[in-house]
Amino acid sequence: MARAYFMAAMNQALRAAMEEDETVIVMGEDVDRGVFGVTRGLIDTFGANRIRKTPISEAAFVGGAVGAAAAGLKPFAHVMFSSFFYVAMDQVANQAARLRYMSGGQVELPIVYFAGTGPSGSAAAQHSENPHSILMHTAGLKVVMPSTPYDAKGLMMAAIRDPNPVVYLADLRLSRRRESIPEDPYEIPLGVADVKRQGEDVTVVALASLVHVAVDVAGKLESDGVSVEVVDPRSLVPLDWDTIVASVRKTGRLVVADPARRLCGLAAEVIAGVSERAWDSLHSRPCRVTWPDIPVPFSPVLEGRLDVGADDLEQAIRTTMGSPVVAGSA
Amino acid sequence: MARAYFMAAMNQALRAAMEEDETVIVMGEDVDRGVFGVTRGLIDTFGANRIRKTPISEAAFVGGAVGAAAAGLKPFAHVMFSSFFYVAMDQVANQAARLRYMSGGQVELPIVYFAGTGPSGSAAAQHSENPHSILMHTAGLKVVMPSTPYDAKGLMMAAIRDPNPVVYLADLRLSRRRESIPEDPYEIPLGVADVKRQGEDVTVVALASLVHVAVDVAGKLESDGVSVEVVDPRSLVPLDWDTIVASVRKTGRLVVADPARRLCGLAAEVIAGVSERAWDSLHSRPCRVTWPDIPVPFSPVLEGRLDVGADDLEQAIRTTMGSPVVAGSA
Amino acid sequence: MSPDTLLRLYRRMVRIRIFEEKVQELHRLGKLPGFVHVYVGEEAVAVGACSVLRDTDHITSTHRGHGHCIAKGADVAPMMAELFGRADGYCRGKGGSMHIIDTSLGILGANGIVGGGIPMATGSGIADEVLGRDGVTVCFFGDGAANQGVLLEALNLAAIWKLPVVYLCESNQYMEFTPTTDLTAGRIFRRGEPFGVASMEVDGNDVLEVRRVVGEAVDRARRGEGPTLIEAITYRLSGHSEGESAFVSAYRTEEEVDSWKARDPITRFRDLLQTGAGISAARLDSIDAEEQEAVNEAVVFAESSPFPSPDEALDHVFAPAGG
Amino acid sequence: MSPDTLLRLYRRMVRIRIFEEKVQELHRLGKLPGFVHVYVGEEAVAVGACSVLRDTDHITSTHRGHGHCIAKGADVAPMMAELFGRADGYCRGKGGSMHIIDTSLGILGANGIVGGGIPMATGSGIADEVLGRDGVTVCFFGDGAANQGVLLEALNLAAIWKLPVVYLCESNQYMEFTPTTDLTAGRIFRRGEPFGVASMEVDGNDVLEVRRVVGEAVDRARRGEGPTLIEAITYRLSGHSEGESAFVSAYRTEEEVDSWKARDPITRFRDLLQTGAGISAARLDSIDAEEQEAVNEAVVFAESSPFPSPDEALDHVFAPAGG
Ligand SMILES: Cc1ncc(C[n+]2csc(CCOP(=O)(O)OP(=O)(O)O)c2C)c(N)n1
Ligand SMILES: Cc1ncc(C[n+]2csc(CCOP(=O)(O)OP(=O)(O)O)c2C)c(N)n1
Ligand SMILES: [Mg+2]
Ligand SMILES: [Mg+2]
Repeated sequence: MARAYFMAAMNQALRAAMEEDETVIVMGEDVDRGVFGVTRGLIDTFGANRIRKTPISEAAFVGGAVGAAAAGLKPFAHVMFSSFFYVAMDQVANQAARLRYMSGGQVELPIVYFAGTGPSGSAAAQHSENPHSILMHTAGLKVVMPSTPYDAKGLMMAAIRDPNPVVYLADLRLSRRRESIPEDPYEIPLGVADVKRQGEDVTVVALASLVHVAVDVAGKLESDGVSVEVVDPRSLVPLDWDTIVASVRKTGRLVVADPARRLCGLAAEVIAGVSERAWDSLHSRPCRVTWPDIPVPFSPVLEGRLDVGADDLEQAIRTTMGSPVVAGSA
Repeated sequence: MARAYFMAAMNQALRAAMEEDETVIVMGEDVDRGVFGVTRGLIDTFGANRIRKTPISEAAFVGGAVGAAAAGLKPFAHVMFSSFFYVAMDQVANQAARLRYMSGGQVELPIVYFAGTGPSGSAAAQHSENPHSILMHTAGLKVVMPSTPYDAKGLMMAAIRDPNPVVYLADLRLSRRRESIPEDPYEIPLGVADVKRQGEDVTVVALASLVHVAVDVAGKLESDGVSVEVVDPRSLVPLDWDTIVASVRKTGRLVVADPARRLCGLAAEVIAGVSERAWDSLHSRPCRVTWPDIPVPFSPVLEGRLDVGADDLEQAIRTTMGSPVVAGSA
Repeated sequence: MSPDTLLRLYRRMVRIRIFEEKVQELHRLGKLPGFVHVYVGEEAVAVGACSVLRDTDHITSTHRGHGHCIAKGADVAPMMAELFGRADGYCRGKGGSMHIIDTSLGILGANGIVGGGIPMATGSGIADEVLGRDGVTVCFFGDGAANQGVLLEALNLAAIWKLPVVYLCESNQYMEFTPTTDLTAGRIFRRGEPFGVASMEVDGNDVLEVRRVVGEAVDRARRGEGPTLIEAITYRLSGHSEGESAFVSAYRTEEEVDSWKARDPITRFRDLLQTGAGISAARLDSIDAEEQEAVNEAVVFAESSPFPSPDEALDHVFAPAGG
Repeated sequence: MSPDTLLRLYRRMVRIRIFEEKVQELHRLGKLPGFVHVYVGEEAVAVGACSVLRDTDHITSTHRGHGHCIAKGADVAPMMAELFGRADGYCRGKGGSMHIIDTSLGILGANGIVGGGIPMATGSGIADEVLGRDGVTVCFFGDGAANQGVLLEALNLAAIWKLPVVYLCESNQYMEFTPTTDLTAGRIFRRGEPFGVASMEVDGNDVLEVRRVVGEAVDRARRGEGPTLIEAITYRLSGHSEGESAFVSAYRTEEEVDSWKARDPITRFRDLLQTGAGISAARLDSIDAEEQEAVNEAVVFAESSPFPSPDEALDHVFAPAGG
């Protein structure tokens, strides 16, 4: 065990995966240095043939990963900021996410599309997207978004070994998180949620950096006698409905905390999906705490207004707990 | 009043808008002929300066529309199939949807992005998307998706006159729909849903071609004593929550029929949004009928499996009606 | 060139032509679902190019992909079954005309997105390069696709990494219903020059010329000397898509079509085989008949193949992990 | 050229330099949120180019946009306030360094997406063309952006429609931490040639040369003779973004930086003004002082401006209909 930062944990997994499998390569802009640190130092070990610095041509290397995967490589494509997925969206949504299906299962596309994601402090509208809901809706892409260095390493290993395109989103708000993790490689399977805190009264499904906000709020509410269970889905496709639903069946209440816009977002999905699967156990109105439906603004004050804060979450939990409004009571 | 096909109704509105406002121009591939008929014939009246056939360069003309709008035009950009939005997604999501906001409100971007959308009969995975949920999640784009020639014409007028980027999606399954509509131009404001059929027992929120499926199913269920109200949102951004919620408050039951994939789709949003706004009036579990989370397949048999059919909808309505499972009853 | 080689080229071109004409007939009969774009008149491009490729080499194709697939060795029976949307189709009915794929033959797929295959071909070249294989990828794309920005990105990437990729533009004079030159600045093949990519044009209706020019490019690529951009000048003798006359009025003159019919690549090659290589008409006729027979059988195969079961729609989204 | 014009050019360049050096200082002090990319060393490009534009002409800019905005006439006070995220900023704090916009001056926006402004500039040219105005748009983009496919699409569209757009590539030798030539095939300005777009390079550290070459391009554009691609050779004297040394080790030699410092566009022009145009050092010093004063005042203005109220985050997503 040794302490590792969030991005360094992913770096460890990527390094291990490159050691175990010669067909794993890295492509992206400035990946020798690595803007976020995930690819840093790899070029010294693996050389320029496997660590490929690309021009600023997202469509070419994101789409190139599809052809490379179909022809025998396991590309790790470093898209940098997740806003840049839009620049190569055809290659992600029409090609990577479709080729296996359209071929009737002939081809495997073991690709990892990695990007730092979300607001990171006044990076403004074109560097702060959280596009996970859009990518979930696309079909054909697995989507991962971890909350801790430990999970980040294990999920990265699984993402690289997976025979499908996996979008791996690293919440930039977690960059400074650090914890002890095993030095040897390990894998956390995609599609398995993690209960980050046990509780009895209300389930909070929280994503990425909001997991920690949720755990903090849970701690605070404990003293008020509210027992909060925090479920971290970790991967969004596949989504671990079993764990989420089991938690809601236990608590009877649901709050979803998603660092993303509201309309057609993950939070809506979790509420709709739980309604379908566990309607009879919902003892009060499920709530979502999300961004408003606006682009991400620049000024710290405005970005703060967009962010989901501890207060927002606490408020939502209290609402859910406080007035046990029963469906159909009107 | 004269009978008009779905696409011809839009053509009428576009023509009227071009007559009333010289700054309205059309750009897109083969827009002199017009693959779907929406732009057909306009070149004879308005000439090649205003009806601009573009090369196959979606990023250039979709992004070009942003610059053109900022510099004084009202571009109608004909994106052809909605799958092609992905090819120009940076220009849609990072530019068109952001520029006004990032400028602090300095600029208006009166753009219509038009595309035929959805499965049209074995067009397969790259010509059959229904990306409305993705575009709803983007923020900064209005989104319209009508179900009748009458609505199509009125909404097109509103979309062109709107000072914002409006994505106008024409469900290709409606191409052969025809009805009598006023010959003079008229406007249907964006953000106003239409109750396509009154009912008492259950609200079906249905979109585009599924509106007609819903009305048919409602007719059938009438004889079984089930009274179905069909709400057609018509525009998705802004979404007319008032009308939707009023209907659910009346009926106490909700089914959402969305011709699109499930995860993070419009149907999830409507269920989550209604839960938030009218939880106390929901007398049974809300249901959604959607595509499964798969790319659109080619073979008619497989495409039929994907489609939301009358049977699926009827089944969902009966489930919602049949077993009045109350939330929290477990 | 050996008579065998010549006849193989001829056979492939004929196979494409007969396949496409059958497809047109079936489409008229309402038997084929979805969009169908045929390759009639352009056979020399695909056949000439693929004739210098190995099974382990790759191609990427377009919405007008039947010819490329047949040229690269695809079997007309599962192709036809795919067009019919049947379970025995190449893609089990999931892909259809615009998405025929046979990875075992290096066919990375027809593609419904104009320009969609360009990055993919580049990536296939990356795989060859990284793995130290001497494979080559031929990227077919249309003259219309030459206005998609991915071309610039691919040319640059292929140039700096010396990728073994041949970018082969099929200048068939049209993009849908618009003459390409109306909306295309300059000559397409010159677009490779600023990148230092070997760039040239070739008569796309002359199968031997295509074979020669692509052959040289493929050899260069195999030797590690990098990419080439080739513009093959040809003509789409049929419409953009089958059934288009129902919704578009005429957009080209009969004279124009006739002038290209006079340069039909198959007729031309047939004449050459008879006059230049002394191959008898009877020999060629028997090839025609064999290919006609094969295509007819493909239709029987296709029509007797079952539709996939509806729930197969749910398969093949993801490959099983650890598979 | 009149002394007034020369001094106007000088003043603008100095304004940019002083603004940027202040920004660097403020960034070091931790006063500026977000990413900041400064234009130090490249002033001659923006100033030379914008000096031939009218207020009604348009520009599109990049993530490194301060220089373009100042050159096109933007006021340093609301610029600085925007960098501070304040209510009196150009964008009311919504945009920040990468998104400064002043539509009243034809500044269609800095842009955080590399290459993002290229289609936009092309569209602005379409507006001039359709409306029959004699406006011109200058599209600034980096040498790194020249590898984005939108460049091909724009060059083609501008060529066929003879759009009044000048595509002005700032070849500052780097894209982030990588020398551009490492990953860029051939010379960028040649990329216009296949499209028949007038294409040339210019010494980007010589403001008069830039003014002359861009001036000719702008005149051609105004006369309806279509687009031009110009590659201005210059150098980014500072890092890619402020604070980068915290996470990247050195990626260029001191000698390299020094060799370009010796060609500093402002020093060079100042020398020329003194020796060639007989303008006194005192006169130039007083301009420097005035600009320093203006920038200092801009900081005071910015720091005394309030933050927007949090709920303003919800404004300006949509323009009110019928407005
Ligand atoms: C991204 C994209 N834009 C537009 C289309 C619609 N479309 C299909 S084929 C075609 C013309 C293609 O022309 P070209 O590349 O020359 O190929 P050809 O049909 O001549 O073989 C167009 C515009 C598409 N399929 N994909
Ligand atoms: C689409 C996109 N890809 C990558 C980036 C990250 N990025 C920001 S600036 C930059 C380098 C740009 O180089 P160049 O165009 O030469 O401009 P310069 O910084 O030299 O002015 C990169 C890669 C981005 N902002 N947008
Ligand atoms: Mg063509
Ligand atoms: Mg640069």
